[in-house]
Amino acid sequence: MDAVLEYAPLLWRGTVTTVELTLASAALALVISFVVGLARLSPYRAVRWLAIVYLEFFRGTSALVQLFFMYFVLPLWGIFLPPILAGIIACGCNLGSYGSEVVRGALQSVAKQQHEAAIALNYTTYQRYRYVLIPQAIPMMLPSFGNLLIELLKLTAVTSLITINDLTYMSQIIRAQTALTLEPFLAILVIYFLISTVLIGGMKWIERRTSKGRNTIVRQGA
Amino acid sequence: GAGTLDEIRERGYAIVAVANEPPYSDIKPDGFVTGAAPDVARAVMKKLGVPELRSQLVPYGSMIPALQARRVDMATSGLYIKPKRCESIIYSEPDLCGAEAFAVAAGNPHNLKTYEDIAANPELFMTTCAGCAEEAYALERGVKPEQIKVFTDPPSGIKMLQQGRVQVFALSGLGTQDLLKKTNDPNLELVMPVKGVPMGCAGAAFNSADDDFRDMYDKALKELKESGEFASIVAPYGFSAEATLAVKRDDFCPGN
Amino acid sequence: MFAGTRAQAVNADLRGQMQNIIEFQDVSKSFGSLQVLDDLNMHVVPGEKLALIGPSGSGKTTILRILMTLEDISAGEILLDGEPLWHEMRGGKRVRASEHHLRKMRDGVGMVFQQFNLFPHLTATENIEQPQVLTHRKSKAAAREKAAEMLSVVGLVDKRDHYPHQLSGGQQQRVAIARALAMDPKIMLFDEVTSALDPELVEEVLNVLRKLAEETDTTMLTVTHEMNFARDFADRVLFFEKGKIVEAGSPEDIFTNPKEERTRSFLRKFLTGIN
Amino acid sequence: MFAGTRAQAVNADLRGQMQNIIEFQDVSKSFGSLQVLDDLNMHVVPGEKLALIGPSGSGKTTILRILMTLEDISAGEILLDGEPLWHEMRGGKRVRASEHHLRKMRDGVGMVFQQFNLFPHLTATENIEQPQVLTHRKSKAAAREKAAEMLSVVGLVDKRDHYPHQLSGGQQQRVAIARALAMDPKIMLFDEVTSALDPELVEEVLNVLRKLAEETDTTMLTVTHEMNFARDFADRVLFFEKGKIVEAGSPEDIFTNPKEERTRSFLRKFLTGIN
Amino acid sequence: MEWSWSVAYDVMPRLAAGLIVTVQATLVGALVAYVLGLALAILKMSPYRLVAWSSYWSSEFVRRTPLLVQLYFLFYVLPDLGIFLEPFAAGVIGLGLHFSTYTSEVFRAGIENVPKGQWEAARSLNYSTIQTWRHVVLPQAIPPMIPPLANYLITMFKETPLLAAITVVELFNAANIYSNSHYKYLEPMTLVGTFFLLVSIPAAALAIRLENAFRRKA
Ligand SMILES: Nc1ncnc2c1ncn2[C@@H]1O[C@H](COP(=O)(O)OP(=O)(O)OP(=O)(O)O)[C@@H](O)[C@H]1O
Ligand SMILES: Nc1ncnc2c1ncn2[C@@H]1O[C@H](COP(=O)(O)OP(=O)(O)OP(=O)(O)O)[C@@H](O)[C@H]1O
Ligand SMILES: [Mg+2]
Ligand SMILES: [Mg+2]
Repeated sequence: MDAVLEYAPLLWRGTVTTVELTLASAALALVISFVVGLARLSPYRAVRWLAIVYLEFFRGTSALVQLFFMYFVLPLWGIFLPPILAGIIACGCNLGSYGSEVVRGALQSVAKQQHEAAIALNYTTYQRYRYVLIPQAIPMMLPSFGNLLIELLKLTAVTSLITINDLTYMSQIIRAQTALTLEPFLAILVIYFLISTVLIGGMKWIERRTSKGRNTIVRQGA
Repeated sequence: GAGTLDEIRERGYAIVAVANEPPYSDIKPDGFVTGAAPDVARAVMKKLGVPELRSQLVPYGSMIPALQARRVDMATSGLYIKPKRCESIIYSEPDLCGAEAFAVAAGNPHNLKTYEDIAANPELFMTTCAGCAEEAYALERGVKPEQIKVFTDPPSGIKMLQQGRVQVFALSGLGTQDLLKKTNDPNLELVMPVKGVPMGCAGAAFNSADDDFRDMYDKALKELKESGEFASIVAPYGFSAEATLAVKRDDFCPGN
Repeated sequence: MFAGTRAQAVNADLRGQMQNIIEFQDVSKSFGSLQVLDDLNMHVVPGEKLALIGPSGSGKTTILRILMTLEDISAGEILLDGEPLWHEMRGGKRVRASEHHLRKMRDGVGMVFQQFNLFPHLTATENIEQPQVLTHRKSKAAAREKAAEMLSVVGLVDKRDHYPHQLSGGQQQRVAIARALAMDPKIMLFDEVTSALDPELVEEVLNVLRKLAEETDTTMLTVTHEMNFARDFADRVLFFEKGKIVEAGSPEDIFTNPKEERTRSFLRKFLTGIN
Repeated sequence: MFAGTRAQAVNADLRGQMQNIIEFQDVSKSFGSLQVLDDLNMHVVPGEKLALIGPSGSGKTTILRILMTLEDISAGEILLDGEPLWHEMRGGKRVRASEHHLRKMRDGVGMVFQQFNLFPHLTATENIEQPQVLTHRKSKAAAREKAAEMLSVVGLVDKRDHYPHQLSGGQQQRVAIARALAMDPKIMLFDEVTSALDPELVEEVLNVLRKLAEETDTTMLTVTHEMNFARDFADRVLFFEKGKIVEAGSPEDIFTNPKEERTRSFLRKFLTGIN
Repeated sequence: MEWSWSVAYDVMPRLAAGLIVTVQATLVGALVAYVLGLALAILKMSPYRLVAWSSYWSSEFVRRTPLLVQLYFLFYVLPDLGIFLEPFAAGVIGLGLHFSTYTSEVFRAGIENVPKGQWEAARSLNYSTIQTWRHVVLPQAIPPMIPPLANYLITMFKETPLLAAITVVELFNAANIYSNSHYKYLEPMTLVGTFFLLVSIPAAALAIRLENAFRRKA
């Protein structure tokens, strides 16, 4: 264990990379979730289809394959992504496809009457989503987003295979330098567990914050 | 093209692909990369007016695509000069040479001295890294693809050997030696050199379009070798400077 | 002003002389194979208070939803202030209304739903304020002032910062009424606004509506099953069945002396239930 | 046989001379800090039909659930046929009943629930047949025969192959009764077996119970809010409040001439509601 | 970069062999995930607080840490503790163990959705615990679980490339080995992606139909 402790600075840098990768991909995934989730509800068939193609592509293939494709194949076409960016894009796009289903599901579960009330008040489609539907849907999305965030954290471990110096990769370096196996793996398992537990705590905190003062379960009539 | 070195000079640092394999490369706990190959490269680049190397860890199997995709300016750290590779990339003059080695169970129960010995016994399994020279040596000498289990990193390979999943671990001599020393397992034994394969010589590798850069590098490397500084860099890592000085790139890849 | 409007409205003779604010011309509406409105003709003058009554499924809600553009029509024409609601002229051709046209037409219409449909994530004040800001581009301050005014009309000043779930059903419905009124619609639609309420809460909402009917000159259409209320509220009562008007007339005529047998049998049930 | 049983049961004088089939001795039961049964003493003779009545929360359901071993007791002792239900002797010591002991004791008890609790994945016949096979190790053929017999007792022969969701609530409840009866329990417990039913279905179930009360000598405890039914069904009525028996007596006594003021006030509400 | 059919043709047999391993790993892994998941669900619902608590947290530990690292752990660490697993075995155990933490939630939800009255009815008919599970609870709990369990099967299928890290030559690894020695990436990786889509899209469509079928029944 001492040898591993000696390499604590590497582990620390890996932890930072992993967290950065997770958060950056999460931001990307969030944007994609909303864009694709809303596109699924578009009145235009073509837009809906594009969204479905996106969804099925990223949900239907392995994240690792996507990662390798972005890292090794895209450059052959002149699309050059630095590894960390390829990692962020692959993780973000992959999780974004799952997130878009969460967004769509939550939006669809907002009562139809809320749509109608907004139309009756002459809101534009944009206003309807921006001010009425999305604010009501967000509290419903949060628990699923929390789970997806953990999936994302775990997914970032895969980026070690395209040489991103994340936690998992650092553990491989430590193994090469020290020829230890149990200790580095145990150490990063614990670190991953701690990170995800902190992330879950953070999401729970946000859930509590957003549900404060308002009750999203609409009590309508008797 | 020709401008690569100028770009690097302007930038102030070069991005170098480094493998995770002591003693070719050696990563300090603070993340600083040394080891024989990066140290040579660092000295050469200093001569070329580039004060800093930034290293990126890349497995052997991924170094060539990384060069082709220009993810790195050059690759160092023990990428052997091989004709097949020379089709895709270009090399500097050799910078590190060493014999090949096997790691086997103590007492070498299957009496493995050459790749042919492995090929002769299809029951046996060997492990080496993906896309490594050793894999090519093995296949060229009749080892069946099913006999080769590719490891993700050398310590995993040693683990497989210790656990009996494979009977032989093949890698560069010094790499294997270093690993066995760290593992410190009395049940393992080093076979070095492996007969019937040439001494492996590595060079710094470049994108095929960067021949100007490569030529400048060669010139600086030559100066380094002649000044004796080269020997003083590689010797502490266990490499023999004479062995390296005795060979030329054209011995492996004529016209590369 | 108010007295004049009422008088005009009840006086059927005058009706031809002024512009109808709502005009249904041979309107039909089907859901799949189910015909809900059947060649309906109907006229409403500005300021008129109309009560729509009739058995369940007769198409009353559908009429309001069509006026609110929540459903389109299958055939016929509807004019609001003389302008077609569901069609427009483009390049000399009569085409189905675009969203742009509908938005323009919707501006003069407000609706209160059976299920209130307040926005649960906004307080009472915000519920009234937001639509003014978003659709009428009012300043936040002006919208807030109007919201306060409307809350006092419906008697809920003290609940202004409550969220819907913190309000009783009757209070929620009054906020919904205030929200619709704050948009200054020329036409207000009320669809069984009390039927989702517990019996003791019904009166507080109906009283607000009675007061509105007295005090404003907005045209109002209300679907209701509360006959006593319809009598107080309406200038004219329309009795529907199977998507057609069976009988229309002043509350006095309809409730005390209906001409049609069908009306009489329908009202018998209700009137005995109420008194 | 039947006449004798009834006669014994109503005749309070005889009670001391025969073995009680159920005996509650100072039974208390608490849920957390809430005391639901309070030092309860109660005796039931074999074949007796008992109706348990009382306000909501008085502990009636809890008594049945304890007898069915769905809840344990906090203090006191319950004897079934003289044998402790919730305790047993092991190595000369009195210990809390083991699952083994409970299984043995449960064998003589059957229960019908308010929510029927039929097994939804089994047909009516299978619902009745399976418990006989599983707990009484009967042959499938014998169990099926008994099932047919029971279905005819409750008048549902023609529904034998229907799944619960294909049956009305009243029919489901009758199957549940048949299922419990098929196990030949010595004691049957009925907990508001009609309160989940629509009013028109209530009578069909109560009639089945009336018939059973007449025709079998099984001991029956029924919790009910149907006072007319309690009067027809019971040999003895127990009126509970707050986990205690306030008054006990023949239906005649309780329903026509209750001694306690509390009983009178409770029954006033019901009796006016029924007639 | 030009697509080369000869490369595609060359790599195809290896990919086909890899696909077989992928499918085998998925199916065996799923079996492990289902069996282990059910056991875990029952443990998590245990009346014994310590059992419930420790099974919950160990399952959370597995769920919150990456499968890749768990695979390394199973493959390289366990032998030191005397547990020696073949790559394929380590792979399917890793997959199964990891996904059992998900399937256990499906099982738990399915079991908790069986109304309490059903347990009580079984007790009132004097069923033993095993009979209650076997004849009352599971027959009702299992059908609604099938669609989510089928979805996890698809997810596991997509996770199999991780087994490459422990030397299982499944579809992805087959392509990767080829790429590393031939320096061709376009064709093998594109083909692997295509293979995945070819299997997972129809499978997903099937799962949706399954879901609808069960929803209609309910
Ligand atoms: N979206 C729809 N799709 C299909 N049928 C519909 C739809 N909306 C309404 N209907 C049908 O149209 C008929 C008229 O409905 P409408 O709601 O207008 O009746 P109503 O007079 O308001 O009745 P109620 O007094 O019950 O509210 C009913 O038979 C109804 O089932
Ligand atoms: N599992 C439980 N946990 C906590 N409290 C309980 C539980 N079961 C019953 N109680 C409480 O015990 C009291 C008695 O309940 P019980 O169901 O026996 O009343 P009851 O006489 O059957 O009433 P009702 O006529 O409403 O069915 C009630 O206050 C009830 O809330
Ligand atoms: Mg209606
Ligand atoms: Mg009860």
